[in-house]
Amino acid sequence: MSVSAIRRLILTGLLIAIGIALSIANPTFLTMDNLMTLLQEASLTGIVAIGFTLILITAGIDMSIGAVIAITSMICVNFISHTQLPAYIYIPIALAGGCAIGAINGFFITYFKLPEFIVTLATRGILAGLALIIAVKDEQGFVQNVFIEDEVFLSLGETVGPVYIVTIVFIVLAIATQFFMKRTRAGTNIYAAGANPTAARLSGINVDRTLIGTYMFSGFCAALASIFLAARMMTAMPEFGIGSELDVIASVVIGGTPFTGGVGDIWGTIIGTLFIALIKNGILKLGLSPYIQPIVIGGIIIVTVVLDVWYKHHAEKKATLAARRKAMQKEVAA
Amino acid sequence: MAKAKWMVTAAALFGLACGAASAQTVKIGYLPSTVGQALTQAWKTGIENTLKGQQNVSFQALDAQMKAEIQVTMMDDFINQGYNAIILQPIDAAALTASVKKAEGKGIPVITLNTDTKLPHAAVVTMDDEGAGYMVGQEIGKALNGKGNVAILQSPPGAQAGVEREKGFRAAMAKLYPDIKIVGAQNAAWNKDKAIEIMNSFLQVNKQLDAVFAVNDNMAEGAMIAAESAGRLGQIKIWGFNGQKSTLALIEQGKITGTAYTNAYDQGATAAKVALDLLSGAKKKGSKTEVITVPPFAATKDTVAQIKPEQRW
Amino acid sequence: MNAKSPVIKEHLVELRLFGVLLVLMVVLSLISDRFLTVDNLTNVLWSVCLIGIMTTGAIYAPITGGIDLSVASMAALAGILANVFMNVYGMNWIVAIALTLLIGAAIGWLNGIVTTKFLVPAFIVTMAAKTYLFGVAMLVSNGDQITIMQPAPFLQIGIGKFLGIPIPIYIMFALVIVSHILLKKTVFGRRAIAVGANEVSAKLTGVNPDRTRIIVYTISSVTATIAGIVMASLTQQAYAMNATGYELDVITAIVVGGTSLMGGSGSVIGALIGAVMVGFINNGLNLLDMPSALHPIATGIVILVALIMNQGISLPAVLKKWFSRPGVAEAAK
Amino acid sequence: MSANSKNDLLLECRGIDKNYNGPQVLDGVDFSLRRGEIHALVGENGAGKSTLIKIVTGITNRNGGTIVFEGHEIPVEHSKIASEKLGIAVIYQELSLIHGMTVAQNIFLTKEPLLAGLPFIDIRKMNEMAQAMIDKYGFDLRATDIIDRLPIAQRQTVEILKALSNKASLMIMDEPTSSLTATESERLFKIIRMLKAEGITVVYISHRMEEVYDLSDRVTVLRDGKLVSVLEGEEITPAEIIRLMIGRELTEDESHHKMVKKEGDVVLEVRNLCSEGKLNDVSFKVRKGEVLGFGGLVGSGRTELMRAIYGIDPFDSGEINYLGKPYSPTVEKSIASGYGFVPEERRLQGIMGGISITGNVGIANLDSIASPAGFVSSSKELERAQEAISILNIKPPNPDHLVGNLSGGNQQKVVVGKWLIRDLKLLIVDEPTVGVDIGAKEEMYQTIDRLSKEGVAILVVSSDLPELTRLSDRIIVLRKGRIIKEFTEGVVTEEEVLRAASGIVEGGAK
Repeated sequence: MSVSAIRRLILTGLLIAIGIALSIANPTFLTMDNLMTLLQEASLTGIVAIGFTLILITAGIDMSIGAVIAITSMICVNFISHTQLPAYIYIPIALAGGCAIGAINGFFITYFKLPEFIVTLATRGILAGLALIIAVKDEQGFVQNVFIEDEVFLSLGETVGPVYIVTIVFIVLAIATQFFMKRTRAGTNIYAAGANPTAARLSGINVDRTLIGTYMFSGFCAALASIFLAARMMTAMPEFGIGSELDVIASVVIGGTPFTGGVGDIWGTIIGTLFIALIKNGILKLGLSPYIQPIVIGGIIIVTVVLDVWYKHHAEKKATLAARRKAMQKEVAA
Repeated sequence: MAKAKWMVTAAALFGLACGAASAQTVKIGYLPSTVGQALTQAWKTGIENTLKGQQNVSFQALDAQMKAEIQVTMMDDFINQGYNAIILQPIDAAALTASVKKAEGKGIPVITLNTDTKLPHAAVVTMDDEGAGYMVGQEIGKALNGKGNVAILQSPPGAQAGVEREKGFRAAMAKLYPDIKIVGAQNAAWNKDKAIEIMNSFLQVNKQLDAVFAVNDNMAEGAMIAAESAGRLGQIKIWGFNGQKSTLALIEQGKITGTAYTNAYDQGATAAKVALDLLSGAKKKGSKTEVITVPPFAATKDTVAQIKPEQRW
Repeated sequence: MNAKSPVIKEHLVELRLFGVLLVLMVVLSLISDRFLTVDNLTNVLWSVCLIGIMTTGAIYAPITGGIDLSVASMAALAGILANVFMNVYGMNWIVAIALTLLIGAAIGWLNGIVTTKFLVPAFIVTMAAKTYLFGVAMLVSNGDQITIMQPAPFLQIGIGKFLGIPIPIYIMFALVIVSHILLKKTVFGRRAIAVGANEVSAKLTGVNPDRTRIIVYTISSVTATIAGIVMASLTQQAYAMNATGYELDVITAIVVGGTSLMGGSGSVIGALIGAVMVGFINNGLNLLDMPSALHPIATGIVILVALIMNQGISLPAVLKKWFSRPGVAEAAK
Repeated sequence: MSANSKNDLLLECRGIDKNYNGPQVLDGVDFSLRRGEIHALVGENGAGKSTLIKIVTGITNRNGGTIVFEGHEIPVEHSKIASEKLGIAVIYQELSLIHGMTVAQNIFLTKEPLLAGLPFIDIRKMNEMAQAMIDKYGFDLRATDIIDRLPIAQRQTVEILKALSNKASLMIMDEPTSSLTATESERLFKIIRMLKAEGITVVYISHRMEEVYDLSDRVTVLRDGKLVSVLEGEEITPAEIIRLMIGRELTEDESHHKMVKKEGDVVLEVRNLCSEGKLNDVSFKVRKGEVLGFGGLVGSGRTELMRAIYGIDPFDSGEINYLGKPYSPTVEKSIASGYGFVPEERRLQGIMGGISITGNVGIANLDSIASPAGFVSSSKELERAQEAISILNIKPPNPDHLVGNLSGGNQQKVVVGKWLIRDLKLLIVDEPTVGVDIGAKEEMYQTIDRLSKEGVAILVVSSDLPELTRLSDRIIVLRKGRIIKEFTEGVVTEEEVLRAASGIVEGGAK
């Protein structure tokens, strides 16, 4: 069994253990409603996390996702309050906007060879500002958060049976992406571009285009999440999602996708997202003082990653040692 | 047949469980925009003092960290945990309406503080930000007897409470004192050191600046520091909003001109009382939101003495 | 002790940035007649001094190829701790500051230990630190906005003036000089750069990367603490939510200042200029009473422009790139 | 060339010009390849070999000249992908494989077999096809092996498979043996001949003349971007090639070297060094002024031994005496007490590419350029750098030059140079001349000779047997982490060393 598989099992086990502990600590944890809201939370982060996983696989980073969420929601409310267009027209437009932003990020990163972190940090600022500028204003020019009444749009915040639509979308997107990464050439190219760009180029992969594509997908995911967020809250705010980057990053990294690129997959990200969502949801059940909660969350994140990294390191050491011994036996045989 | 029986028992048990639960404790949740603010702290104290008297009432406060998304999540959590009443300071009216609707739909009365939401709910205990802003406008107008330059230290665009206050203030200026010029309005993000920075640039641009209205006390104190270090504190009337202890002290020292004070303890207590009454059935929930207004009080050097120590938060 | 090699060559980046800064100043002074006044410039420096102070230490993380996102929370915590020591335990203000610095150092050291010994990416470690430090700050301050009324000498740190210039500015410049010397003229500086440039090679030439990194994060945290103390004194307030989001401003300043996040190079003075540049732009927008929405936009654009400049990319080169086939052109390397 | 050979030309380049907006890298070079021949392309670094290859493979565009492949003209605006379609494949010095992927994935990257009519990869089919190819050539590989765990030599075979899967009719190998042991090289040559037999043309770039001599049907020699000559059949001899390459004869003592016993006092003594899975009871002495060579296959524990002595990796048991005293090495201590260490992988372990020569030299000499208080004197640092530059005549002699932009040879000089300016007692050199051109190689050898004359004890690890025999006063051969043979005095032939290394030893280990 591969190292990553074992790690995943451990994490899943941990997930379940915490779940059980929580449901003992507080009976209301294990109610349908709560679990569904938990999933809803996880899905909102998770959709963004899927795009972000691909970014990490290319050894990049995208700090602008939060701002993309903000501006997308602003685009939507502008359509809603200034036009009569139906949702199935302006939602695709908004999503396209997300892709466009990703394309811009990718453009600066690939053509100017700029570090991803800073480029996306810059676009983050620019988008956050733009979101405020295009935000719907009242007659005195004050930003005013529209209470969305567009039925079609709001229906996205609804549930099918007990399950929220966003959760279903998250699962579908996750499976599709995983399949895409493992079973299509484009997906393989992303791994290649992340593991060893030079080699990828030599093998005839257009790395730049691959990267731009990845950032577009990340933008798309953020935009998608934004729409569900707005639908859930029945409004859109220019500060939506800003600052949520760190949650997303934590989810993906705990899911076992490293910053070094070339490895990682969506299953891990799903587990990671659930993990963070579970902690965030569970912590509210323990009746802790709100001051202690960030300490616990930060602590758990760091401990988990420390253990994870330690285990991975340990396992690899063992593997290489074994390999060396095997090689020597081979030499004997030869 | 057997199935039916089984279901009945189950239902019975469930009912029993619920009954037991409700008989035991009443859970009241408090969800301010952020726990890290003098105002929300004072509300908390007010609420807790009221609930102390009651036996078998449990109380939990959560921190929405100034983010509407998070506040909505936490509303959901209160609902899912079957809290019996929620005292909420909505970060944004529109953003929280959905959750409030959901709670009320589940029969959980929601009492909002200061900011109302778009749909009717149990009650709103408000100091009426807009009205108080208007009052500050009047005070400054009087003090400048109708002419001069005024600057505003704003809250972040879209932060409703701040916007209401500024609207009220501007309304007063427009209506009563057309000769007073609003020479600048900048966002200091509720934040003291940002307020210092921006106040500095106000002082740079306006060689003659007569008054500053900061939409919360924190920023007012920042403005004060800047004005003081520029040696122009004397010529500038600085008005804050909320009336937290530290600011009242500064008013007594004459460093800050005034602030729109509300007795946040009372406000919190009132909210708690409403909640309890609704739960005990002493009060019936109306079809539309019951509005309880806590009148703002213009605290200045002359009037601040009327605020007793135990009313200061 | 002084470099005999031409100063110009050694400080090319700094000089170029300074040129840009001058251009910016000219433009701003054309836009607003209030800009180019001693008072205003002083104020700008005063307002960037917190970022500036943090930058002087935080810059070492990128130089070694890492990053420190915990500086802002650290600063907030520092202010609170200092206040607790002074006004709860009634310590002498100097003792209190010393103690606070000690704690700051300890936390930085912890960050360093976790990144090096437990091999966790600095990004995650400091991100988590940012979260739990905020929590600690909330816990210690009980979430209050504590106004610091005394001791008077402590308050002077932030708002006191010497020769008409606020003391924080002196502190900032002092730290910049110290940090600059530390980076360019000491063994530690050389080692930090080496670790960032090629860790393995550095290790094989007798540099201990782990030790170096631990020191780096300690320094970063200490300067953050200093910034926090200055801020507490400046705002006369101990408050967990002060300085939120400053870590990104710090990184912005560092990068605009010509330090690459890839490690192996860095310029303290550049970072200072970067911070001042951003400060100028915000100040300019304030003077013109522009809506606050423009601030992040302006900053973002400055970052991009500065980056592209630091890459030394000229327009013809860019055009050439655009018309050549991407990918293939680079395959050579 | 005769008329009939003319018409079976696979590739014909005429008057190729190339200048990277500035220096003329290629100047009217003609280069032609016949079907199914093994053609060596030789020349010192900077002679234009790689540029020529890049042009042929479409990585860079030529400024002038014509290229005809399989009868049709190749346009100036050409691309790597296009040339691959034509059937031109390159095996690079830095292997172009993707870590974390399986052998099969690497072989079929960007041309994975798809499920019928769908854009989805058919993984099973892919693995089967890969395995089929592997078996065809009888490599010991599995299609599902992850690349990361394979030794260099096997990765190279994957590269070759990758090329074959492109139906390549021309395969270009850039320094394929540079990081292979003798046995592995032999295996590679077998493969190359196999390819030839299949009618595939192989272009072979190497600095190792013996290989060129053994292997090639024709040799094209480049010097300073110009075609010097094309040798064929009898004309191909190592001496001749080298003469043409560097334009001068190599003198006898440069190419041959008799081992002599050195009588200096012992600098380093290692006793019964053991390290789990790496080293097994290794003991030896090295004396003042002695060059002790270490032979053996890759993975025989040579590098591990050096690292242990230097203090990078801890060892389980055994003891080390240094200058007569018991010594437990750590890198800092070793450097302080007169060690120098030139690691195996220059780019990854040796240089700091992003930093100037000054910086690279300085970091190893902090003790001598910094005050006790820890302040560095830039002027002293600069002096040390200039010293290093002048001792080894590093080109360009500009201390501010970024090491990353230097040629391989000069980079290696920097790595060595930063130690030479110290008061050196023991120098450890692991693969001194990998990827270094003939000229620089000679300089490196002379440097090592000079150091030994100055009384420095030197440990040399090398897979390049002529080099090993040329340099060493004594040769220890390691195998599976233990000393299996030691050659002292007299002349040792490469064959002897090779046979010891591969375990064919009369009387077995001593």
